[in-house]
Amino acid sequence: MQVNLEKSFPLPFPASAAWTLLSDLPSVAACMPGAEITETVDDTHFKGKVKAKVGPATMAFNGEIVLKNIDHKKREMHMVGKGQDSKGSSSAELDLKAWMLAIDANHCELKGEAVVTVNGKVASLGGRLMTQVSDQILNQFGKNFVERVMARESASPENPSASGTASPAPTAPAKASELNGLSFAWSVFVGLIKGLFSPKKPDTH
Amino acid sequence: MIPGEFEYHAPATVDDAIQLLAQHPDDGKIIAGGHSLLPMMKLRFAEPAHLINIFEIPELKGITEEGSMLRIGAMTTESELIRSALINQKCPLIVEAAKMIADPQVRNRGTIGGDIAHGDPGNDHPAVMLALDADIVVKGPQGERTIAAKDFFLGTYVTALEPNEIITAIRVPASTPGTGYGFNKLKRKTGDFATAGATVVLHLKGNTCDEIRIALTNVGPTAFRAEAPEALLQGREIDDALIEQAAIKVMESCAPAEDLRGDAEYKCHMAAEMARRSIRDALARAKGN
Amino acid sequence: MAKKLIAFKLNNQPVEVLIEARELLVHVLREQLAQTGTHIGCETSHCGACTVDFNGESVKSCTVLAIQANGGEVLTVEGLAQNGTLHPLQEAFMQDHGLQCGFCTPGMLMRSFRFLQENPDPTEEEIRSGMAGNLCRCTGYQNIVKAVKSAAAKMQPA
Amino acid sequence: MATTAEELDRQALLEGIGCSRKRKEDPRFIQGKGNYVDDVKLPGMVYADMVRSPYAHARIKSINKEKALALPGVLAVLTAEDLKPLKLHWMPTLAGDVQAVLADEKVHFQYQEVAVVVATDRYIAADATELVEVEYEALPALVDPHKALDADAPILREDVKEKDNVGQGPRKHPNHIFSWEVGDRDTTQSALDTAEVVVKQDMLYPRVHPSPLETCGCVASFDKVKGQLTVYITSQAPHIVRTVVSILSGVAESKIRIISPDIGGGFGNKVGVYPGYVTAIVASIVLGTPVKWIEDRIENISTTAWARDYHMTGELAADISGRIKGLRVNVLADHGAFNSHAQPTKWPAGLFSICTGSYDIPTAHVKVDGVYTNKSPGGVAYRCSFRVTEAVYLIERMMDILAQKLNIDKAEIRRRNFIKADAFPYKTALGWEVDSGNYQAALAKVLDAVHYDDLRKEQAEKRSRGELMGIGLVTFTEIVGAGPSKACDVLGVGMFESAEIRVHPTGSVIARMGTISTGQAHQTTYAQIIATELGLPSEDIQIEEGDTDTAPYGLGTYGSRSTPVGGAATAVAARKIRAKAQKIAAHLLEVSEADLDWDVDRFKVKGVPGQEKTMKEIAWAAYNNVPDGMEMGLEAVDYYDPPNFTYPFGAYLCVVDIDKLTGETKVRRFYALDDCGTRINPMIIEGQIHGGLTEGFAVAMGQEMPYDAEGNLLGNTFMDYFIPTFVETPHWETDYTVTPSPHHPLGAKGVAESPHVGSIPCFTSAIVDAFAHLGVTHMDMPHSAYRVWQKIHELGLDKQA
Repeated sequence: MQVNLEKSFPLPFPASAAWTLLSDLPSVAACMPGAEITETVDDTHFKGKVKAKVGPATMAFNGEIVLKNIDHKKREMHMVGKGQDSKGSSSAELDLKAWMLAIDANHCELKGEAVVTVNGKVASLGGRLMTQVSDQILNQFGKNFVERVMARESASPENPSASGTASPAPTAPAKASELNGLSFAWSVFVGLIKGLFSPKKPDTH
Repeated sequence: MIPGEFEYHAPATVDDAIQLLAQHPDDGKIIAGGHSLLPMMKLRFAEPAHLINIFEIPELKGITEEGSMLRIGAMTTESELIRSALINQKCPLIVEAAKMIADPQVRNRGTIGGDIAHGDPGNDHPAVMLALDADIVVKGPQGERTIAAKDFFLGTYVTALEPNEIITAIRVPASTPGTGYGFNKLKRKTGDFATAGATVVLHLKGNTCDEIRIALTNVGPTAFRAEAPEALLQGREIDDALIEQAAIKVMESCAPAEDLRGDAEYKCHMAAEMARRSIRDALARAKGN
Repeated sequence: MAKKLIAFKLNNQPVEVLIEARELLVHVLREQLAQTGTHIGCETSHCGACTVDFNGESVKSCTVLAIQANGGEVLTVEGLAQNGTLHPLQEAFMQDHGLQCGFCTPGMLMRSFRFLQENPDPTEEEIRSGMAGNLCRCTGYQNIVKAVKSAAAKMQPA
Repeated sequence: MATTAEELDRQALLEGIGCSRKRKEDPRFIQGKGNYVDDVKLPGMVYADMVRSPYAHARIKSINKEKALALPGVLAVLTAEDLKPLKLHWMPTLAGDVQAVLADEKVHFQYQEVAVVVATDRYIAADATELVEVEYEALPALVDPHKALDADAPILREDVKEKDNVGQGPRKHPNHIFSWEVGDRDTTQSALDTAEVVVKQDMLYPRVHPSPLETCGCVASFDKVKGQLTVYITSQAPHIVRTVVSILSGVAESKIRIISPDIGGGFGNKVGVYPGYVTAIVASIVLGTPVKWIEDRIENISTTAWARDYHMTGELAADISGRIKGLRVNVLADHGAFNSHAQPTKWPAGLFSICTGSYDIPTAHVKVDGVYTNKSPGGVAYRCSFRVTEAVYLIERMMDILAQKLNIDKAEIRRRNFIKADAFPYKTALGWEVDSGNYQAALAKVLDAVHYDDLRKEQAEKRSRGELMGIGLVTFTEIVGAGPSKACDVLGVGMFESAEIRVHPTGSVIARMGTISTGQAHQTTYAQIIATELGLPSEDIQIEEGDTDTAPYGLGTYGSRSTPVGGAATAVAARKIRAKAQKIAAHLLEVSEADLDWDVDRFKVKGVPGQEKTMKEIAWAAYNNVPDGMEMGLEAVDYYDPPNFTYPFGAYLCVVDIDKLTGETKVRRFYALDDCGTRINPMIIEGQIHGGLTEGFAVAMGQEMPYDAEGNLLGNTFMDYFIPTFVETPHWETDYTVTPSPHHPLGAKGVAESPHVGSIPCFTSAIVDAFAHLGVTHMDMPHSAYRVWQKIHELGLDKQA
């Protein structure tokens, strides 16, 4: 089954700064909850694994990531990751197009279009929750991405807002973690993203 | 359908259970009645290495009155809720909801604490807890804390419960004069999750609704309060026209995912219809109280 | 994984059995204790074919771990007849044609056995909701309702 | 025929035909002493479990068994490569195609069998399935049968890509299986061209699964020393299984023993031969130890045989008075990945051409095209005779649609088109000879019983208030009892049925049949037939079936064939015994045979009161005092090849109320009148009807097997797949008329499937009727609240004041 999601995460940084992170696939992968690049085959091909923990359920996928396209000018990237779960009973694919949209000199948005395709047992039995879970995982990704950019930028000497101030040492980049492990911060984040994307309004005649 | 291997623990006390959970932070899992977790384990979606059974812990059982509140032990089963004279008298909404959950055998094992902790948007107690403005009492290595229901449900399978904590009890206010409730759940058949559900608790002062909570089931990533229709009805004399306006606002607040139960449009409409019915039921009961 | 010895009462007889923690009660009853009357139909706690009486309540034994039965009391369909006399429900199921292929029957009997103790004089509607956790593909339920009702009448104290 | 009180008393003691005898099967079932396949435990038995494909369509790049084999307790992991040397990696299907036993290079549907693991217990086997590493290359899945024959459709079956025939005639595309046509194309075309009125409707009969409460499974036990194979199996056709296993394995049929013990419901799901059975047998032969394979519910719904999936277009030509002039039907049949549907071999669309129904239709034409898709293989009769449910649904929907078009009441349009009671036997335009019927009488009785006119008045009132009430009506004709061997065979074996009856010296009886009960209580009802025929009490008659070592060869129980064919064989075998008994009686009474009258349980000398021999006395004499030249003993065998099918019929009426705001349907009333000819056990008939109606309700109101675009089956547990509980199931009212079959020895026709076949279009008729005043003519199943609400919403009926 397939879930189509559109995402948008605002960042208080210039698009160019955020693009640095988005154009580095291993960093992007590290923002994906539970994901990890295990092998760089070449510039556009990687091997990796994802351990998705959703409530009591855990699934581990091993697979490949292909960077289909990267356009530094337009600040666009397109990657496809696909894998099979270690038990051989399910498979998942994430087709992600992401780009940085400049809002003004100091603000941008991370925009994303994701198509999540799952096959096997997880599609047959988990369909009821697939949209919501995919949505949450992508939100977590967005949150991790934002945090990483923030951490990087506030640590960066070129960043005018960071340099020369006595701000405390930047927090370490958020560890790409399993979904459930971050619930303490979740409510805050839910507040942050509320209203930024709203579900399709039903026809209410 | 056979679960993977695990080590089984049956702690005698909550503290023992918390200690076990601390010892197995990554691969320990609490089991209550098991009717959500065991099927997931049999499908091999969940494979905890340590299963900590709290179903039998005596301190997690029992229903008591604490002033104007009722304290329900987390391991109280749905059947025990239905049978409880105290709950029937002081908080009949819970009885009505419990009766609509699954089937008799499952209700003998399913617990209110398990239903809440699981974080499934299709579970029924979360909306009931939201509508009742309940408190969830949890305990961890740092001791006990109380989380308001409105702060508890964060997403699909995501709650404010820390991985090292256990729900020990639920505290709900006993019903007062002028309070009415409504619980309506549309389901395809016995044993199914709600296609959409709406729980309403309101209070009338004279004919004016001075307090109302509308909580929805299975039309978002988690159970949630529909604040816009609440705001609309709060402080008003509720009539059919107002209920209709509220129903539209209920619909607008929903963000359901399509599944075999229906598409988003259907579910939004059903949430609205369940809300209409629950508001009407609640009004009638409040007037009768 | 090390096996554990558990002990419980099965049909009023003490039994001991060595099990893995993950073994389901229904498997232990059927395979280790040779009580094959309890059946497996859906494995997701929907069909009720595996219903047994556990500590005075109906449960679906496909969704209970055997280890949870340690120290408890389990009654299966094999224990329903007493001293060679059939339970009134067993008689009623035969009399009212409450079974066909027989696969759901043990679960139906065990659930109705407990249900009639919870509600000794049920209406048809109460029987239907009280038995809602048990599926039957053959009978259309109508004769099962009839059987439970007639058994209830027979079991009423005179 | 018994007439006097004394005769009636003696007759009652027999508990024969017409008696609501209590079931002989019940004592074991109510005490938990049934013996189902999963209850079988043999010494040294080990367990098989399947590794299955997560993909609907993929190429298998590699399979690595090492980790699985390293798990303690794992005895074997078998793949197609292992079966190849035995030529068992593919097996023939009943329809002339082949089906992969274990996926050979490609998988063609989600959950397809890829490897089988055998281990010392079922827990280890389950663990090991996760350790078998299979590498796949996903291929585009073909899910929509309407796209199967597109030029750019993915080719599914590379193994038969080049073949111009896969067993059921020429084909026109690699994804095409067959085209089958019957009837007169030209006269039908001209009827449609010249008719005053034509109605046309597309309709989908969705794919549904019979889901008996017991899943499929087997215990295979190969005795290396004796070279004998014994298989306990959930099969509705054990003798056919033996033949197939013999052909596949090369083991002589006499060295194979197939036992169908107690079966926990079949409904068509247990007709086929499945990869699980074959691999368990192979594993037992390889390992020399008994192997048990029991599927779980997910496997049952996802991989073993389903029913229907007929995409139908009906066209009716009629005159302005509603008199039908012709019928044309085109069907696209989705057969899944392998053509393993279970029909009599020469009938690629089963008996679908019974679709002219209860009506006198002068000309008709039917065309059915079967195609492959990336879905599980199947296409069985789910509680119906072969494709008859689809046929009845088609014609009954078309009748309603025609009535609506002409603004004629749906009861009246049926009356105007019925085959008249005096027109039987009636030859249909598509070639069937309907044996007997009285449709007018059946319909009239139902309409009277429910006060039809009052219902219509009530409906008119409700409509004026904006409420949705629907009245469904169906007058169906079934075709059951396959079948005359000139028309029907399975793998070349004619579809006869058999009975072997042996009367012991003391007058008790053992009888064995080639059928197998899956809940129909053959032990009870066959004994009743013999009791009436032989005048011996049912209580003393032991019935055995299901063991191929002892039972005579039979084709099994499906398509309502037990009573029409097996019951006939039983009656005829009993009559052979009675004929011999008459000779013995004549000998004992020293009269000629012609001087004897049969009287309930004895032969009496005509006109000489007191000169008589009871059947019990004759039985004793059969073993010590027979006429010169006669063999001793009292037994007979009959292989009954029916001269025709039987044609049960019925009239059903359904009343529904629909909640406009949720789409929920309440079946307020369902009145089912069935005519199955002679009634052998009314209690059991009524029970069968309740069950059939309930399964019909399930199909009409909620069952479906939804596949997503990638070919994943969504909803393959009882959480999603609709099995109604006590709460959802309506209360049923039953009634009957009796129109015996003229060619059946007992006049019986078969009954268990009629209520399923008849009720499904009746529910649709009622639901559509609730919207008929708004111009709605058809709605596809399932009529779930969601789908009904969509119609309500589309029509704007849910608008709040």
